[in-house]
Amino acid sequence: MTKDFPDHPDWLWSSPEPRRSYDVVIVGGGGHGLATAYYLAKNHGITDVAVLERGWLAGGNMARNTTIIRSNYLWDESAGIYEHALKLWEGLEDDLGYPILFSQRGVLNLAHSLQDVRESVRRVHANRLNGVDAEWLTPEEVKEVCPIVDVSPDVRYPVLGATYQPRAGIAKHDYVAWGFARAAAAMGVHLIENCEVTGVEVAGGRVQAVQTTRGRIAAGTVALAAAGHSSVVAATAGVELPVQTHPLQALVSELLEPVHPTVVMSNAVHVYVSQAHKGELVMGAGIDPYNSYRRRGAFHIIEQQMSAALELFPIFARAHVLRTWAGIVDVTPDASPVVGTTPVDGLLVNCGWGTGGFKATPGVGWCYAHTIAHGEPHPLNAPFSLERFTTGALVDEHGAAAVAH
Amino acid sequence: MAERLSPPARFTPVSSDDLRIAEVPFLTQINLRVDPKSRAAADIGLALGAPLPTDPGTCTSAQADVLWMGPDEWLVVGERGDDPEGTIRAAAGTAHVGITDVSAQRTVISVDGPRSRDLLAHGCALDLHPRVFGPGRCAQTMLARALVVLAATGEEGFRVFVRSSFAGYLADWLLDAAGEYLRKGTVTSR
Amino acid sequence: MTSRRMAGWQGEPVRFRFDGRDYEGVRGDTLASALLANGVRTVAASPALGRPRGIYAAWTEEPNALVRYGVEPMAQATTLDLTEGLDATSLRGRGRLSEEPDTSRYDAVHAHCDVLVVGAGPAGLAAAAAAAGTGARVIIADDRPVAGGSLPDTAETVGGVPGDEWAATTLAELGGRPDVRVLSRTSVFGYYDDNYLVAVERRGADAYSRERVWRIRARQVVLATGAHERPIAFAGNDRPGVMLAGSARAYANRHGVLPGARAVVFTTNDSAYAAARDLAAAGVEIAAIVDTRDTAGHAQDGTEVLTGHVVTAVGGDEGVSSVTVSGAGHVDREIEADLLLVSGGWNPLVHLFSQAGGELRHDDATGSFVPGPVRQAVEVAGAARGVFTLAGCLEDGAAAGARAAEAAGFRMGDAFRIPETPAEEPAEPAAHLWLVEAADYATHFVDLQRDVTVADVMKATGAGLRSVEHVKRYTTAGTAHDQGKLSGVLTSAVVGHALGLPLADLGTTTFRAPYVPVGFSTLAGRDRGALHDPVRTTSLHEWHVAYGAPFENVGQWKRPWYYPRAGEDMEAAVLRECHAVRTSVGAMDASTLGKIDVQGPDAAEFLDRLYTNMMSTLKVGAIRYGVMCRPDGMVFDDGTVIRLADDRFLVTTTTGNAAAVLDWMEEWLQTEWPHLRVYCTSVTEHWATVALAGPGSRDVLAGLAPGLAVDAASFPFMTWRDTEVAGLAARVCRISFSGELAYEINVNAWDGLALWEAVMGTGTVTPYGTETMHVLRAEKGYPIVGQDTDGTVTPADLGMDWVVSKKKPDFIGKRSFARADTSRPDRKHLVGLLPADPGRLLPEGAHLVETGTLPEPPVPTLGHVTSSYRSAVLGSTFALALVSGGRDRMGEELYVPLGDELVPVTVTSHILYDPEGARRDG
Amino acid sequence: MLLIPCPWCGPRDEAEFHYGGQAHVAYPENPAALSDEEWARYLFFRDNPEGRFAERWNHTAGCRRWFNAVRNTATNEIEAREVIA
Ligand SMILES: Cc1cc2nc3c(=O)[nH]c(=O)nc-3n(C[C@H](O)[C@H](O)[C@H](O)COP(=O)(O)OP(=O)(O)OC[C@H]3O[C@@H](n4cnc5c(N)ncnc54)[C@H](O)[C@@H]3O)c2cc1C
Ligand SMILES: NC(=O)c1ccc[n+]([C@@H]2O[C@H](COP(=O)([O-])OP(=O)(O)OC[C@H]3O[C@@H](n4cnc5c(N)ncnc54)[C@H](O)[C@@H]3O)[C@@H](O)[C@H]2O)c1
Ligand SMILES: Cc1cc2nc3c(=O)[nH]c(=O)nc-3n(C[C@H](O)[C@H](O)[C@H](O)COP(=O)(O)O)c2cc1C
Ligand SMILES: [Zn+2]
Repeated sequence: MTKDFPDHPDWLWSSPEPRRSYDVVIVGGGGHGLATAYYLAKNHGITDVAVLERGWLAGGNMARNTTIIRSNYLWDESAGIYEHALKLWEGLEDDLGYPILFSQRGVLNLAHSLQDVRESVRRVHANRLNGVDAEWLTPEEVKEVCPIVDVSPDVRYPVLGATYQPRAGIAKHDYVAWGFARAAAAMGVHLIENCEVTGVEVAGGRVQAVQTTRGRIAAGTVALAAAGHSSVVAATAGVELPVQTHPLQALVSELLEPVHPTVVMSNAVHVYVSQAHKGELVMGAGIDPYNSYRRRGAFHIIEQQMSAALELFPIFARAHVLRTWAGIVDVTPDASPVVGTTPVDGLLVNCGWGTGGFKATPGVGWCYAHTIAHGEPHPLNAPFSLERFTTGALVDEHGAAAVAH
Repeated sequence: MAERLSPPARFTPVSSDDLRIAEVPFLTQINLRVDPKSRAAADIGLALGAPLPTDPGTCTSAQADVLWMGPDEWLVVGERGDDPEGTIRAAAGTAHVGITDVSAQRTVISVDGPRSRDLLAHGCALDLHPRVFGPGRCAQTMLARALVVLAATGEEGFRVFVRSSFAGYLADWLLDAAGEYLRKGTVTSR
Repeated sequence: MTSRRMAGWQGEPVRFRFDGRDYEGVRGDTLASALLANGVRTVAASPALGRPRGIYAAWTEEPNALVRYGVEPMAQATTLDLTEGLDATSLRGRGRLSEEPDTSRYDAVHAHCDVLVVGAGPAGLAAAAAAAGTGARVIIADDRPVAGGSLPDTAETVGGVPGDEWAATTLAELGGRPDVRVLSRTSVFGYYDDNYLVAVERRGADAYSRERVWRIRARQVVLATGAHERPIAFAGNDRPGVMLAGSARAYANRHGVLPGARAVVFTTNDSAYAAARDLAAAGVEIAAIVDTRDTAGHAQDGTEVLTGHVVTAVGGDEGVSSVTVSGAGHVDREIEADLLLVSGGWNPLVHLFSQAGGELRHDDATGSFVPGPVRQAVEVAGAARGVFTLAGCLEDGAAAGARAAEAAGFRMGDAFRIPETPAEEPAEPAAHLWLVEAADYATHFVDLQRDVTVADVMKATGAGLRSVEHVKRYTTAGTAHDQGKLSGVLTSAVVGHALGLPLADLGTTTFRAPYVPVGFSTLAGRDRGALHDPVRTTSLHEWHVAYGAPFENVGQWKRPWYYPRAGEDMEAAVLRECHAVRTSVGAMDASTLGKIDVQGPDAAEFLDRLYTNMMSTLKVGAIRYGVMCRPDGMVFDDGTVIRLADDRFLVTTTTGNAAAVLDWMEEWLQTEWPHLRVYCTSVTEHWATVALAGPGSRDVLAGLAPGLAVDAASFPFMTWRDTEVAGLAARVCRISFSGELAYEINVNAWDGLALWEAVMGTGTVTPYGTETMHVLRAEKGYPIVGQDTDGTVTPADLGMDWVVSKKKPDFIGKRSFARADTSRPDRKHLVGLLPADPGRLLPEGAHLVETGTLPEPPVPTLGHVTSSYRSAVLGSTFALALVSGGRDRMGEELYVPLGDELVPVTVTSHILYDPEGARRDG
Repeated sequence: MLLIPCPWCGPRDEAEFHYGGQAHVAYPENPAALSDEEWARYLFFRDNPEGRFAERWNHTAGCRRWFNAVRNTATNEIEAREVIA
């Protein structure tokens, strides 16, 4: 097997039989569920915890995302939680004792119109006030950071500049999940695969247990971390979520010798691409417009993606698409997550990360564990309550056109 | 007074044994909205010389070409200088109809010849097989990345109605795609 | 080097280079067959371990022989046509992108059919012939250059003639039918919902397009894609000289190439005996057949068969030199050989079926995964569903083709007559062996292309992994260029072995498009460069180009940004244009504004519901500015509304929102208010619009429109007139986006250029672009939706309470104004900013803070600069900004942090110029 | 590329349509009478089932008509559709 990679540990996790009751049941063994379990054990000493996963561990969006990590979000609330996550990423490999190949190679967000430029500069200034490293680069500077981007004026939507976050980057998604899983399992958390939660039992306004394909499991707290399936699980407890589920596609090329030193994202031309550690170009494609739980998108979206990619990167012309796939993502009206309490006592929710929750994994795990342990939100996730839809205090990363990945 | 100009004026007609592409500018076009079951619809049909086509995707041709655009919407196309608007207004009287002159909204590109279907198939997802989309058929659809109204004018002839702001794009696209079918006996003329 | 071409094999010579050395092959070769013919055994080093690797297979399943050539970063030597002068270099796992531009053209075609047949082997040809006989429209696609699927590999006869001949004739006949399309060298690589399939046709460097994507919508699909031979994991199974038995047979029969001189055959089933026979006939010495079963198949007389044996070691570093075989109760034997042919049975090619949503079923008889239930309209025929005899495949294909045609509505026409095939020997049941057990699994390779061994798989299962998906990701097996065509099921089987679970329970990893790698530029097709996204232009575009205007991209539109004169930079040009409008007269192309004709008895009522202000009270002949909100109360669009008649309005929208506003109107009309009698029609491009602005505009208009009374009393602000301008039928609106006396002249778009030229012909009018328009409107505090708003801004935030009707019981967005957050006093308001230093231009997007020294982050922001310009008329720079509680901060000093500096600014009204509106009447 | 059956134009490629989300969510009779919670529900909360889903489509590149369809979000199969009258 590819030997230019650090070796995996010889032990990852075991597969215990589920017990009949836990203090905390986490529904969904993706990155968020696993990180939450880890910080519950580590920060709060809560280890009577089960993470229930309907399929194979971290086989949902965690296995499917383009691994972009950055914290240069527009609004203070977003910057707060993503920057917290980024700081955790910076120490995560040591913390977990697992090579997660976190590579701070920087992220460029390209601007292609005067309106893009305004929004980008706005974000750079907001980021600086929030202590997030951010720069505005001219096209020439873009070329220095990423020589293969075509910054000439004669493309359909020329590059007018870019925001740059040097501390941003990518990590190896599976290793991140396995690192959290291993560390949580080592502290006594039960990781239970092939265990689908089919119902949440509520009595007297309080959560009692979950029904699963492996039997009923009682729980003091049930914490959802089911990403695209959040609505389905929450509905069994009578809780409605402002979330719609859509396929989001990605693709990889064959392994190539290094050509792409950083991460490039373009909202207007719809490209985001990096070259992963092995050498494959990893590229995100668009979101399919309709609700669907199929982990597959439509092909014309890939075709458009390729046309967009070649506008910016003519050198990719003869690269090949090796594999395409999709995850199903949970999209909220304001493109910001929902993390906090629900009208049901003991039922907590973490969802709505849509196209961009990988980067938040350690940050949200940290805050969600706090919320579970204290029964109320951590200050960093307090703005991301369900109530904001009633008051109107949205954290509108959509409206502000900041990119969500 | 300066001469009238159609936006894709830079578009040079091309023709070969297999394919002919040219612009047909300055046609009169009226967008007509009316309840197909209404008296006004019948009267308008009478005035235009043929009932308004109510089968989706069909067109009739009498005093003007009438293209089905939707269940209560038609595009009435006359030759340059025709006045179907007057005819329609007179027939509709005071009934609730929508009559809008959209003559300059779209221009028309004609695509003719044995390879016309092959050319359009590069950018149009409709099944253009003669059994499915023969003379008398029309459709609003996409051609490449432009919205068009496509009408089959003959066994191997089509009219492509395209919004004038997209006409330059579409002309470029058509010429690029047509290259393959223009090798035999190509003539370009102004 | 010795030629390994069969004696007497004819072919036109083709010269080529490989890794810097010159060779010769023949036309019809692949690079792989030509290399083998030249005796080249080692064609690559393995990616991680650097082990020598040889050609292992003969088509798309090849894991080892990857090369790059020209601008192509990675290709399989086994599928690459040998062409004169080909200069290829071997790869070690990774390709290299070329700096040379790819000058080829690519395109796509949509196609429709009643029956799509994938695969032109015996099953596919029979299916296509049977379907075509009914009159159904048929497409048959096959990825190979030559018809017949595996027939040319096996040299079997069909209908008494060689299989390839039969196939060529059958395909030619099919191609001659009017409603059949034959696509060769075409790989169907994706199978999507509603029987939508995508294929790539390799048309060649000389074709108009090098590669073409076929987008096929099929009513019925027949998958006749054949099967891949299965490898077996044993020690040293990656040595050059180890090859799939059927592939070696293909090299002999298809290309007249002998991949070795003396071969050991290692098999679990009968198919390798046929391969051995063909190779022997071609001149390869068969040293022994090593059969894992206790009963031998039908070997050629004189061939030694070792039943109940397996291969336990392979000798030779650079390539096979000997093979060690073991069998229970026998002493190990080392057999000299330079070729080791392997057959572990056959895996039906279920990729497309699985992509179609079909479920796979494990078939114990063949030891493979075969098609199970599926919801789409698809049939699977031949080896692709585990039928492994020629006669069976022909029959199966014909039946599937007929069924598919019938399901598409076609009754039997001329029936397809199944051709005769030679009687086949009764087959012995196959054994299912994936792995030769050993103490050490370090050289038992499961994925040659990723250097994954059985030891790696066992490390994964040892670490606690129980899912094949985990093992795939832990080991990377199946993730390379070949996408595990050979290694996928093998990996599952090894996991099963390690965990003691049946293969049937473990299943496979997910099959995903594309079935074969497809080039980025192939998929981009024609949508590149100027055709990447439509460029929209107005009818005045050519003039703007001729006058040297740089263009601003606004959505898909190109809008003239400014018109620099010789020696002017943008700043100078814009100051000059602004000055002209404020002191004299300027003209702008405003044609891109969206225009919607709204007609019907309920049109006024309809607009009352959409706009925040009242439109029903507008008089015919008059114009009103209006704002639309989304139901959440945030500003969505703005523009003017012209009342043309009691029952008719013309609504204008922003350039970027024209389509969205029309869709918005239709949505409400059709889905909520179908009882309203209103029709909406886009007329955006029917009209060309020229904005004439400045104190001199009245005189210019008067000169061009002698029939029009232009004095302020006859033609007041916010009214319109139909008249002739420059002899053209025109509608003139007296509206202003600059605060100056101004008119918008609308004419039929065909007349746009004539109007513009007439305006310019007066000699007094300065053309101005979007930048000047922006400055002028900002001086007057007019917001631009999308620039000064961002989807979080209400009309009240913009200081536009006056545009929000208090009288109407409801309009879209109204309810949201009463929510807690929308009525917060500290919401961000649109205000003006004047920098203390009047020469200092604030960057748009800069933020505002309260204090003159910057605390440690995070620093709460008060808001940001939305628009910022130099103003000739104000003699200063100025900005618009959204500032928390801004209207209560008039006169306050705030700070804009720029780098290390805190730039002081004063908060002012957002209306900085002519707040009394004295200038609009001239 | 789904094949979506426009009630008027017949089956057309998905790319010709605009998705309108859940069907049968009526604009409230009297928004002013709703509580903030009820209004939020109208604004932001929509069903999101895995399975049968009644939803709206607009044939934007064709006849511009809105219609309703029932699609299974687990398989993407459209089971029924209706004209909005
Ligand atoms: C193609 C793609 C690209 C992306 N790119 C990026 C990116 O570049 N950067 C970024 O930050 N984010 C990105 N994202 C988003 C990111 O992947 C997600 O936001 C994030 O992974 C969500 O959290 P998670 O890891 O816990 O989700 P998941 O990994 O999806 O975890 C949820 C888990 O819940 C399980 N589950 C669901 N229902 C049940 C049930 N009833 N019982 C038990 N278990 C259940 C699921 O099987 C799943 O494993 C991308 C997403 C996709 C699909
Ligand atoms: N003796 C055995 O055990 C054994 C095993 C397998 C096959 N066979 C023989 O092989 C033959 C099988 O006939 P068949 O018609 O089923 O298959 P085939 O292998 O003859 O033909 C399939 C064709 O489809 C092509 N193809 C595969 N995937 C494709 C794709 N995605 N796009 C385009 N083309 C694609 C293949 O390259 C091939 O040309 C029979 O003669 C059978 O006897 C024998
Ligand atoms: C960052 C990243 C890199 C990947 N690289 C490869 C790769 O090199 N080869 C490959 O076959 N798949 C690669 N994949 C895709 C996976 O094989 C797989 O498609 C994805 O995890 C979704 O799972 P599924 O296709 O099994 O549903 C990659 C995925 C991600 C997220
Ligand atoms: Zn329609």
